[in-house]
Amino acid sequence: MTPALRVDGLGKIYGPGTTADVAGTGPGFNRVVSPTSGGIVAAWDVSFEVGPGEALGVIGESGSGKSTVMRCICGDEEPTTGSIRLASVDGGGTDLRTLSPARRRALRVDRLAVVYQDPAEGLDLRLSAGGNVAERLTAAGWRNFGRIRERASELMLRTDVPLDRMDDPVREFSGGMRQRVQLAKALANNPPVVLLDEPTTGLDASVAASVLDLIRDLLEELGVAAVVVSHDFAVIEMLTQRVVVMHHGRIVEAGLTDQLLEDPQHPYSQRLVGAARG
Amino acid sequence: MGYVAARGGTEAIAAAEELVRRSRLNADASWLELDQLTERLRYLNDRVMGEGGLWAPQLAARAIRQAEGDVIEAAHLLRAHRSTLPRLCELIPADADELRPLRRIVPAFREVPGPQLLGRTLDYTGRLLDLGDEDQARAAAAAATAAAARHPEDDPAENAGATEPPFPERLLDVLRRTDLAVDRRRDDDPEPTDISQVAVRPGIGRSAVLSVMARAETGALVNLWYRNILGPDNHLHEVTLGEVRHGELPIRVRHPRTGNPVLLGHLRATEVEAIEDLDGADEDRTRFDVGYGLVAGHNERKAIAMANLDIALHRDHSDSGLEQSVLMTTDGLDASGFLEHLKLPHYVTFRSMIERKQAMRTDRARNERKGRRHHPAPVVTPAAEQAAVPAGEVTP
Amino acid sequence: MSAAIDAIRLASTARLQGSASTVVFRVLLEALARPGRPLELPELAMDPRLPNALLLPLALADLGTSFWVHGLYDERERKLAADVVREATGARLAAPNVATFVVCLDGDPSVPSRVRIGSELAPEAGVKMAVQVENFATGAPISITGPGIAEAFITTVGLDRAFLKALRNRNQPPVGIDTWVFDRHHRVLALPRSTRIGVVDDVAREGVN
Amino acid sequence: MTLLDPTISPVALLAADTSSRELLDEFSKREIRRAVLTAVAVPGYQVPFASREMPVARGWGSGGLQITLALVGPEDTVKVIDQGEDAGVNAANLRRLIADTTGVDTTTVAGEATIVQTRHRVPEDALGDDQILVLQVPVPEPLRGVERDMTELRRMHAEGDYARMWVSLYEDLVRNGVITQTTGYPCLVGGRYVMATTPIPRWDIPKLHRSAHLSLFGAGREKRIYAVPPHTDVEPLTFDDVPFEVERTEGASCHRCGAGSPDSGVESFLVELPGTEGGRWVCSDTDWCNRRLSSGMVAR
Repeated sequence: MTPALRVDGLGKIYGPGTTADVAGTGPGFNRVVSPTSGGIVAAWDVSFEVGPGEALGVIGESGSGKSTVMRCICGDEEPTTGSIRLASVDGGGTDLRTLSPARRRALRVDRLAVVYQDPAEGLDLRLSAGGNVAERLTAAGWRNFGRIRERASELMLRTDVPLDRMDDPVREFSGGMRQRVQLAKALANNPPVVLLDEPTTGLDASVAASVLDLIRDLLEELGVAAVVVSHDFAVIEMLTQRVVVMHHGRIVEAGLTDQLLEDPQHPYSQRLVGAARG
Repeated sequence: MGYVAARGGTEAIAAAEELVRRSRLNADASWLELDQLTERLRYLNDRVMGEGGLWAPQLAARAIRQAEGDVIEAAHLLRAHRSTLPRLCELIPADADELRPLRRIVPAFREVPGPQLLGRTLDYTGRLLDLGDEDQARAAAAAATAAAARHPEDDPAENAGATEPPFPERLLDVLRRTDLAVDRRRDDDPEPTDISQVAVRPGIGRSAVLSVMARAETGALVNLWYRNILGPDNHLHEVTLGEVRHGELPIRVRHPRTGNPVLLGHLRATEVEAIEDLDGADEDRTRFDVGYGLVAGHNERKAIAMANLDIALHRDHSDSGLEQSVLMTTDGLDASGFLEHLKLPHYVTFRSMIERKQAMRTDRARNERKGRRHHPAPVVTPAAEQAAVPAGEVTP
Repeated sequence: MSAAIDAIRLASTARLQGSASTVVFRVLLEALARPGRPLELPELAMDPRLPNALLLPLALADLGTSFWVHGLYDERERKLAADVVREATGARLAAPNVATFVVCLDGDPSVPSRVRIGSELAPEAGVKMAVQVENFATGAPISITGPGIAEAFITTVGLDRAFLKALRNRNQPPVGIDTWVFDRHHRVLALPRSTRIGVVDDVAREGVN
Repeated sequence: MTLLDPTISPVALLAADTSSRELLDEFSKREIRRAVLTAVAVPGYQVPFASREMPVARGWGSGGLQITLALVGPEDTVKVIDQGEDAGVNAANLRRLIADTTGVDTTTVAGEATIVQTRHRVPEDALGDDQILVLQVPVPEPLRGVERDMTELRRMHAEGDYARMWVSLYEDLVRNGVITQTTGYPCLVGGRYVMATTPIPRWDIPKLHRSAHLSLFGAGREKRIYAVPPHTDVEPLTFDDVPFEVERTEGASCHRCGAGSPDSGVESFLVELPGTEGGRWVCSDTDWCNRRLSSGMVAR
C-alpha cells in the first residue's frame, strides 16, 4: 500500500555550508554546526513513511531538527536535499519539491494540513472562527454560503468550539480555543495528511489534556495520516503508534511507540524516556 | 459635429480659469522675471527641477511663476510638459567621480583627502530674520551683481574649489582601501532603469529605487526618513555622512550613428555617501556599509534622506514594506493628486453607499445577523459535502 | 552600402507617424478584441515590397523595445525587413527568446516555441507576434473560443496544423503569445493567448464539438 | 534635414511628426498601446505601464485620458462623462483637453460616440460593437482591502489565490447580514482574474458582462491598464445562494423622465437630490434622461 506520506533522505543545512559540511556533525560528534564552514546541519538523512490512518511521532529536544523536518515537509522551508511524496499527489510518484511554489502552496488547501504550535501562524486572528474555516473551504472552491456555514458549524462542534463563538474574532479566544479552531481549519477539507507541531505546548495542563483528547479522537475517527512533532513523550504516547527519535539533526532510533517507551535502545532515547518517566 | 460643449460644467471651468489668469497677471506688483527665480530663489528652482525630473532652469522658473509658488503644482507642470516631448536617445550613465564640487564636506573625518569645502550654504548663517532696510538691500544687491560681472573669478561661490584639485578623492575610497567599508558600487545594472518608462513595483532594481527617491517630494522623503527614525516602523538608525557634495556633473549622450559620447552640458547635483555601522545579528560588523544619494540641484536634505533610506532598504532585504513605502508613497504628484481627487463629485458612489446602509437596516438583514448569533446545530451530511467538492488527483 | 540605403529608403515609406500609426493600432486592437475575424488594413504609403506583417512592430515598437524577424527561406528578405524595422522605429534587434516583437515571415512551426511567453507573475512579458501568410482561406481548420468571441466558430487562418498546435501548446493563459496573422490581401486577424484553439481533426477525435 | 542625413537618428525622424499641441508624443502613445493590447489579451490582468504625467492631477482621470489619447484617430467621436453627466466638471475638463489637443469630434449622445470616456458610470444604453468604453480608475487593486503588500498581491493574482477575498465577503455577510461592498464591486473576469470595477455602481456591472463593446480601464496614478474584451464573463463575486444586489430604492423614480416608476417600464441608476421633504431622484445618465424627454417617451 502506498504510504500517505513518504520522506526520503531529507536534509537541511543553514548558512554558508554545503553537503560537504555534513561530515563532523550529528549525534556522534555532538554538534550540528559544521566544524569547517560554520554551516548548520539542522536535519540530515531523515526518512520515514506514514500510512493512511497512522500517526507517527517525531520526538527530540529543541534544536534536534524535528521542527525543521516538519517545515520542510509542509513547504515553509526548502530542504537542501531529499524528497517528499504524498499518495494524493500523482499516487506518490512526484517529489513535492519539483512542484512550483504555487502548486506547493495549493496542497495546503486539501492535501497536507498543518497545525502549528502558535495559532497565529495557522490562523488569521482578525477573522472569526468561522471565517478561518471559510478561507480553507473557499480556497477549495466552495461557493455556497449556507453550506460553508454548515460545514464550519459542523467543524466547530467537532472541535468543541461553542457555536455561539463561531462568529467572534479569533483574537478574542483563549489559547486552547484558538488551537481548536486551528484544528477545525486544518481539517476543513478532509486532508489525507496532517502535520502537528507541538500542538499543545504552551497550553495550561488541563487545557492541553483536553486538546490532546480531541486530537486523538479526531485522528482515530477521520483516519488521516498524522505526523506529530513534540518534545513531550506524553503527547507522543497518547497520539502515535510509531515514533522516530531525533538528535542533532539525525534519526537515532525508530520503532513502535509503546515498545520504544518500554525499552529504548539508543542512549539519547533512554535519557529522554528517563526524563519523561522521572 | 465639432466640439460639443456640455451645459454647465464647461462654463464653470472657463470662469474659474479666467479668475486664475486674471489674478496671476493682475497682482499689484511688477512682473516676475525668470532670472529672479533662477538666481534669487535658487533652492526653490532646484527643488522643482528635482521633483519634476527635468533639468531645465528656465522652464522650472516659468512653472513656478505659473503655479504662483506652489512647488508640487510647478513640478507637475514640468512633468506634464516632458510628457509631450519625444524621447530621442538615452543618456550615458553619468560618472559621479566627474562631479566638480562647489561644496564638499566630510563630517566623518577631520583630515580628509581633498578639502573640506563649505561653499555656498545656509548651514552656518544665523537664522535671524533680516529686517534691514529694503532700499539698502536693493542697492547692495545691485553693487554685488555689478562687481561679480566685472570680476567673475572673485565670486566665492562659483570658484570655491578653484585652487584645489577638481575631483577630490572620496573618504570611502580610503575606507575601502583599508577594507573598512564594503563596496556597494555595482556593475550588474549598467543601464539604469528610467522610471519615466516603466511602472515601478517592489522587487525592481536598485537604480529604479534610487531614481524614485531622486524624484520624490522632498518633504515626503524627509518625513519617511524621520518616521523610520522616531516613528513606529523603526527601520533606520542614524548614519555618519562620509561625503556631502554639491557640484556640476557633465552629461553625455551617445551619438545615434557613430556611437561616440557627446557632451550635452552640465547639471548641478547633490551627492551624499552615508556610512552605516551594521549591528544586525546576521550582518558583518567588521566593516561599514554604505548608502547612496544623488539628486538634481542643490538639495542636501533630500540627498541625505535618500542615502540613509538606500542603506536601510539594503539591510532589510525588502522584507519590511519600507521598499513599498519608498516606491509607492513618496511621489509628490501621486500623493497630492489622489488627495485632491476627493474634491471631485462623488455622488454616484455616495448614493451606492447610502443604499447599502439602508440594506443593512432591512428586516431581512437584521434576521440574517440575528440568526448568525444563535446558529442552530447544523443538520449535515458530511458525505454529501465531500461529494460537492471533488478532490481529484493532482497530476503535475 | 546600397542595401543599407535601400533599407533607409524603404523605411521612409514604412515609418508610421501620427494618424498612420493610430489607424494601424486601432485595426490591430479591434482584431485582438474579436479574435479570428479578418479586418481590412488601412491604406498606407508602405512600399509593397515590404510584407504587412512588419506593421506590428512598425506601429508599436520604439527605442525601448526589441524585435526579431524570422524567415528561413530568404535571408536577404529577412535582413532587409529587420533593417527597415530598426530604421523606422529605433527598436533593437534581439534574440527571439527576449524580443518584445517577433515577425515570422514564413509560418515556421518552430517559432512559437522559441519566443518568450511571460510568466504568471509577469504576463506582460509574453511576446507580440506577427505572422505572414498567403491567404486566410487556406491552412488547417480550427475551432476558436474565448474572450471576444460571442460563439465558438470554425475557421482557417492560413497557418498549417503544426504551427497552430505549437501555438496552442504555448498559450496557457495568462502566459502565452499574442498573434496577429497578416495575409497578402491586406487583411489581418488576431489570435490572442486567451483564445482557445482547437485543431479540428483533434477536436473531432476527442469527440468535442 | 534630408532623409538620408546620417546625423539624424531614426528615432528623431519618427518623432519629427509630433505636433506641439499633443499631450503625448508618439513613443508614449506606443507604450500605452502595447499595454492596452496586452490587457485585451489577458482580460482582467492589471498591466503595468509607464503612465505619463498629464495636465490633470493624478486621480482626475489621467489614466483614462492617456488611453483615450492613445486611441483617438481622425475618424473618432468622443463622449466624456463624470457621474453619468456630460456637464460634470471632470468630464468638461477632460473633454476640452481631448478636443483641443487632438481636434477630435465630441458628442454627448452615447450612440454617436466611438469612444466613451467615463468616471464612475457606464451609460444606461448598451454600447455597440463599434464602441470602446474607457473607464477612469482611481484604485485598480481589488484585493487591497485584504492585503497591502504589493509583492503578496502580485502572487495572489498570479496564482488565482482569491480565498481571502471570499472570506471577506463571508465575514461581511456574517457581520452585516448583507454584502456591504458599494461601488467598484469586485468581479471575476473571464473566470481568471478578480478585477476592481473602477467605482462604477453595482447597477452597471451587468453591462460589462458579455458586452458587445470593449472596455478599457486606465489607472494613471497607479500605472495600470486592464481590459474586458467583448463577450467576456464579468461575474460579481458572490455566493451561489446570496444574490448579487444592485442599487434600487423602493418607490424612487426620476422626477424628470419618470424612469423607475412602475408605469415607465424602465429603470436607470438614480441619484438623490436631498430636500427638506424627503428629497427627489434624478437619472445620473443625463444624456439618456434628456433623450427620453425629447423623444416624447414621457410627457413633460
